[in-house]
Amino acid sequence: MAETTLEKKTFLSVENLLVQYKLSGETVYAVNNVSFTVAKGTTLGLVGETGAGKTTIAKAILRILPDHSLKGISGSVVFDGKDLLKLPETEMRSYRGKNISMIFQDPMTALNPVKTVVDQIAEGIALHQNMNKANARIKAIEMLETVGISADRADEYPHQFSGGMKQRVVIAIALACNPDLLIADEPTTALDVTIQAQVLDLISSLQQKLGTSMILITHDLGVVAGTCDAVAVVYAGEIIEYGSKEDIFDHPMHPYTVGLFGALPDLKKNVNRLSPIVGLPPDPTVAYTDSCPFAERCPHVAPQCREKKPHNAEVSQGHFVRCHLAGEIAGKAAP
Amino acid sequence: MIKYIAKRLLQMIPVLICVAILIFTLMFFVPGDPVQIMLGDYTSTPEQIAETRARLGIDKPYWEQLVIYLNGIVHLDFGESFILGNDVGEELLERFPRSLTLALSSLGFIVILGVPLGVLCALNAGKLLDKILMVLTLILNSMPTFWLGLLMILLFSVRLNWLPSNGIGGVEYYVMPIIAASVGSLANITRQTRSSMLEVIRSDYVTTARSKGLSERKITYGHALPNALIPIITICGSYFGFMIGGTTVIETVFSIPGIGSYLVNSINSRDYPVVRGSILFIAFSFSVIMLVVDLLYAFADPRIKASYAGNKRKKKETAETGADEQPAAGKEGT
Amino acid sequence: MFKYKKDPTAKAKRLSSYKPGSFLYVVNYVSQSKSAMAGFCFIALLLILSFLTPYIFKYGYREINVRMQYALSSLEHPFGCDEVGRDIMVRIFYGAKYTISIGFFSTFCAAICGIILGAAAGYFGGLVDTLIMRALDVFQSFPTILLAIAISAVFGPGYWKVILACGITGIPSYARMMRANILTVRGSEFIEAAASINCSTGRIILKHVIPNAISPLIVQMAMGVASAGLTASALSFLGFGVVPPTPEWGAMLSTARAYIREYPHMVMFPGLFIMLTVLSLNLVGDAIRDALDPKLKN
Amino acid sequence: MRKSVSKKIMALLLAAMLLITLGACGSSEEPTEGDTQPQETLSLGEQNIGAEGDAAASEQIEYVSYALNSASFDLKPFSSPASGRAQTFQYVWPRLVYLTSYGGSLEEAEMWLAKSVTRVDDVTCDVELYDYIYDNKGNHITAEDVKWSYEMVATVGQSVEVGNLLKEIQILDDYNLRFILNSPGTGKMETVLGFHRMAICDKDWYENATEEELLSDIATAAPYYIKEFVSGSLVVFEAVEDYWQKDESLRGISGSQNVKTIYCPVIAEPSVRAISVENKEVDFTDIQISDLGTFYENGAVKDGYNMLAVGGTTALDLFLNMDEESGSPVATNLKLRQAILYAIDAESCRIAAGLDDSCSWLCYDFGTVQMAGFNEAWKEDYWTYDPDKAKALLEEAGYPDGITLRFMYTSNMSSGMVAVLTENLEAVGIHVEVMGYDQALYNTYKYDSSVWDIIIDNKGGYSLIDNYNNLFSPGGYTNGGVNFCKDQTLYDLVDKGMLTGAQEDYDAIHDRTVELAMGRGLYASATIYVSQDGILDMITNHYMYPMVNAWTYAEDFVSNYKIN
Repeated sequence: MAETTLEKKTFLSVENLLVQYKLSGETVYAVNNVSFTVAKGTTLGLVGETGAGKTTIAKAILRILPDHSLKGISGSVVFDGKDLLKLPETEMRSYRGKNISMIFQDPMTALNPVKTVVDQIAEGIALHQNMNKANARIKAIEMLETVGISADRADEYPHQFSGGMKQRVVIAIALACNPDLLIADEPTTALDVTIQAQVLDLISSLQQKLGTSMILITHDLGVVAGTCDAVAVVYAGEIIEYGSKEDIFDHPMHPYTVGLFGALPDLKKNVNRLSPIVGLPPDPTVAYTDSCPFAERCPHVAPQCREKKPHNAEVSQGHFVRCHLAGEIAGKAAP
Repeated sequence: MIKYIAKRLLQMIPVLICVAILIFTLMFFVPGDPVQIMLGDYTSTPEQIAETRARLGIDKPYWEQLVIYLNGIVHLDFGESFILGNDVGEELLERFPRSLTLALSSLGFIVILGVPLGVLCALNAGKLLDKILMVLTLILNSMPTFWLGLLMILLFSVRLNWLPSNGIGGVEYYVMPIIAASVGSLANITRQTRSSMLEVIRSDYVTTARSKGLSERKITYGHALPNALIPIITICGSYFGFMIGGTTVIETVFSIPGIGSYLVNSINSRDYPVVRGSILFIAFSFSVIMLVVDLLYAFADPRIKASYAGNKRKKKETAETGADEQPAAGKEGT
Repeated sequence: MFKYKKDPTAKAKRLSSYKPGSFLYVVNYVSQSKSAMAGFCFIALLLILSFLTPYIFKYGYREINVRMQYALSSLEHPFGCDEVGRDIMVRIFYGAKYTISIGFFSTFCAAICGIILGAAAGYFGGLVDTLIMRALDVFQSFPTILLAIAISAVFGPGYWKVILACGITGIPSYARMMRANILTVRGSEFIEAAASINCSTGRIILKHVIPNAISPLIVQMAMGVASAGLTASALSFLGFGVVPPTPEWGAMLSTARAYIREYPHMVMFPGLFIMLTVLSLNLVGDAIRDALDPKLKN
Repeated sequence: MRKSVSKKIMALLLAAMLLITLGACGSSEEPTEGDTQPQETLSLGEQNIGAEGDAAASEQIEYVSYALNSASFDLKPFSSPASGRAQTFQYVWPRLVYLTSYGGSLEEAEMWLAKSVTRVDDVTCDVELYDYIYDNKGNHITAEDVKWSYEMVATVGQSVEVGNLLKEIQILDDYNLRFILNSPGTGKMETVLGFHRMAICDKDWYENATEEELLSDIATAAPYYIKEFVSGSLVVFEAVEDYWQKDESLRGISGSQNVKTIYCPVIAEPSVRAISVENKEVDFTDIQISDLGTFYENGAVKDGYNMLAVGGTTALDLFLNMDEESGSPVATNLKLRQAILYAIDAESCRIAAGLDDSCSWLCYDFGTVQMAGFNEAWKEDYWTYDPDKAKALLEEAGYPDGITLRFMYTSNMSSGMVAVLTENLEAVGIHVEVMGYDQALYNTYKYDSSVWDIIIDNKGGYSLIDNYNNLFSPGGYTNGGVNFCKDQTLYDLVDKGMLTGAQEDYDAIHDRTVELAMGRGLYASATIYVSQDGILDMITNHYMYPMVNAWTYAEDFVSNYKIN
């Protein structure tokens, strides 16, 4: 990965992260040496189809991958100068919740049904800010209020809250100890549109207030446009295009990114049929070590795409594309 | 909550009445005449038989006997045993603590041993330890109780001389019966804990807990186990109910005069009052246990407690959640 | 020379080709788990042997030879002889079909009645539900052994009566489980969907509700066969079981228990076979449960 | 590869586990080869005392423990006979006369409450009581109490045989009574005065005693009272301080108090009872034949134990249904009955029940060989096992291709014996529908001639004629004798036998039963008692129950029982 100017400001850099699962005898290549960096206070959007390995990347950073099905994990995740993958479990535990925390996709099941809402928040606070139970509870109630839940509902149970309210609680839990990095794994997918907008506003307002940098995982390009500074497009466990929001939205280079935008309904253009990307998502059990995973579905496929692994070319300042024909197709596909 | 308990207690009365009538009818139609057994082998003249039947009151028609019996139950008078002649109620009260100690301590034994074993299996599911524990508990579960009981007596009291072989008395008398009685059900508790734990371990809130940086132990026992409790409580409830009356085999092998052996002997000699009394006693303790189990559900799972709290609170909740939604805001994504 | 490399994933592929939960899927899955196969073969072997005993073994299961009383295991009699000189091995194999068939039949009829009762109680709810549930409470408050004794006392001992006794005592647990499953399934959308296209309630129960709630029941049945076997042997122990000379294992064990000190081999082999059979049934039950309940697979 | 390795380890572990359990319960020394030569005969009747014969203890020893085999019993003075109280009844309830030996007469008997007994004629007998009898609560026992006690035993105590025998009891004065029988007969007076289930107690005390007192706080004139009674688990007897019979010479066996306290724990499971003696938890108990090997080996009692084998009061008899109207093929077909009886091999039945010469005897009559009145001559030709003759008789009886008969017994009888019986009958072509009912069902169907064709039952009595009287006296049954037989000549013979007590009459009865081919006696088994070696002489009462209070104990006798 070429040195970039963001080096000194980055505080999280992931270097060729590799994650494989084993599923009844077969190996699943979930993440194939992904590398990216996140600058302090910025938001990186990870975009891609479901099953492309986005959540696995997030869980690998926080090292909460289910170990019974994990086959292998390698590479490095440098955070504040320390490689999290090499840390002993006890030390890693002090990072989780304090420096890095995570918001999950389905609020319905993300909260423990038998514990009160405030206890679930206070638990993290008491652990990391070594307060006694009483103070932790006060801090937790403050947190609840900041996410817009009235204090008198603190002692209620998750089943008494609607989907949107639950997601607010999850956010409260994640931001209770104002972490440096927040990983949001499709926080709004399970919510309907009106609630979705509120949750996103809440997250970004808290982000400004606490100065937390964020990795937002989503497959909804509208959400990315609204909140992210940099975008990484993930396909078959690899980052095939990486750049600032403007780079990706205004002049996407990789055929897959182009296809993604093609599949978006656009008010300006009166197109009667959207142009979906043909074919099926890649088979995760194939490693694609010496070919481009998008080859079968790529409209501009060339012979070398099937023989050689495309390297990561820097088409413009901070804008990388992993495609052999990165240069030529730029002109044609521009909107 | 109190209203719920009262409701359940009221519901128990018809159940017990049904049990009383059912057992009365069953014993009435079971062939085998108690007087013949009481008079034993010796030549008994018809008058003597008739006179004894009258004295015991079993010469009256079915309905009359049923009425006398039910009115006796209402006044908690279980009548006198045909064979022993002593008051059945007192006898049951004397024997109940022994069956209760046996049931309670063996329930304690299987919960204290079974649940952690189940959690252990769940945590390293699929590994060697899980397989060994599973097969081991399976073997224990497959052993017939009386065979196990006799083997234990031979091993521990005859060969090693550690424990007395039978009877009641200090703690050491109860060690073997408890192990023999509970080892069989250890497998059920372990397996049930394992499967409900496996289900819970994979759920999202456990991952949330892990993402909060809690230690594995705190996650397992703080978050996972409380959620896995419900099915375990069900198994304990039904096991405890079974133990009160069902330990006949253990009581015969270890000569512990509990309710089980008292019941089987009375069936053998068609001692109607004793059979009816013990069945009612067992049915009563079983219903109480079922009620306790339901209360434990509410204690373990707030969702169920909410349903008991009645509709009053429900209305309040739905009204509240509606008002809290802030009006939709935020710019429209491109 | 073309060497056919056994494709490790062939089995997994064949397995995933069936619809999870379907009969073929379960059969396929069970045949792949080694322990379940060991259990299954043990039981199959026992059953085959049980039917073939009159032809393969020299001694009949009833043949008495008082000279060979309590004979220890020897070449002639691998498991030794019982108190009347009958060959224990032949009796165990011949008796296998009794204990196992008692287990299967009683579980089967308990499950059928249990499912119907549970389904009705769960689906209709209200008065029907409380009535059936209270009736089940009444039934369940009887200790199993007692109900079995009362039934065999009323109808007298005998093979079918033991099945009836073990069967009836099994109904409450199946009914309760079925009702619990129905309650969870009843609320889900596909039932409302079926109701919306006005299927008759009977069809809904049979077609939609029961298939979905059946998998935990099948697991319970697999375990139930094992426990029914044990109940039958406990019944014989208390003297209410099968009438001699049928060599049901429980009866053999209860007559042999008097000789446990002097001739332990008479107690050992029946007890051992009860244990192994129940163990195999449980192993098969485990595999079935894993097959039907994917979450628990690995 | 890794998966199969774990499988192997598990298999090894499983096998090891089984070996331990197998090893644990195998008896310590190598079990003898399966030969079945009968062990040395254990001489029945007298005791088989262990080696050392040290001096007897001079004064009363502290306590002894005697494990009982049944749990459902109480020791109220008048209670139904079904409860298993016979074993300890004679410690706590006195009677007029103590019969010293089985079948013994009044003249040899030992006086208890009665001072003297004089026969007036063959139906009446005068009894004089001691005038200083007081129970442990100070109530004075008089003739009136004795008469009342007899009435209570016959009614509430349901001891019908006393009720049948006694015509009336006349009170002559405070300490003299006259007993008049319904009809003369040998042994009848012995049965009445020495009745083993008799309890004599004070009328006033009994009438206003509470349930609690009746059960565990009794007022008795016997040498022991009940110190503690835990129903179904433990009974404790304590010697009465100032026993009313001060004169040692008059106390005899029934009044002796050689031990201060007798602890009687209840251990229902037979093999566990044997274990508790071997395990030094109790001093004395009755064991089942199959546990004999633990205490008795090639002809001698192992050291550390004493052995007492008693028996012969009851025999296992087989009866055939003789009720013509019952429709049973057996009742109307003599040849069929003979075929059945010849088909049975009593010797292998006995062996199959785990018995042998050392602890049982074959029967050559409905009674046992020990019963008074048994004639050795009966042993020659008593249904000797002859399957061919049985087959021939079956054909003559009109069933060349076999017949199916209903065979009833109770489920606590030896299943080995039942198996041999059914095989013997099947071998000659008689198919058997086996009906093994529990005790209650069995007792009800026993008196119903439409239920069974062949039945086996334990029958017994005080003597041979007493046994015949029990079996065939018309008064005792509603439908003919024990097997519904209504043969008038047999009844007359039995009545004559009761009167004369002559051997020819007994022979005539025996021959009549053989001629009618109505059934046969199979065998009688002994009750075997085992005790620790501190006991020198084990006396039993006339019904062969141990009189623990009258035993002689060794000087250094120490009980194994741990009081808790």
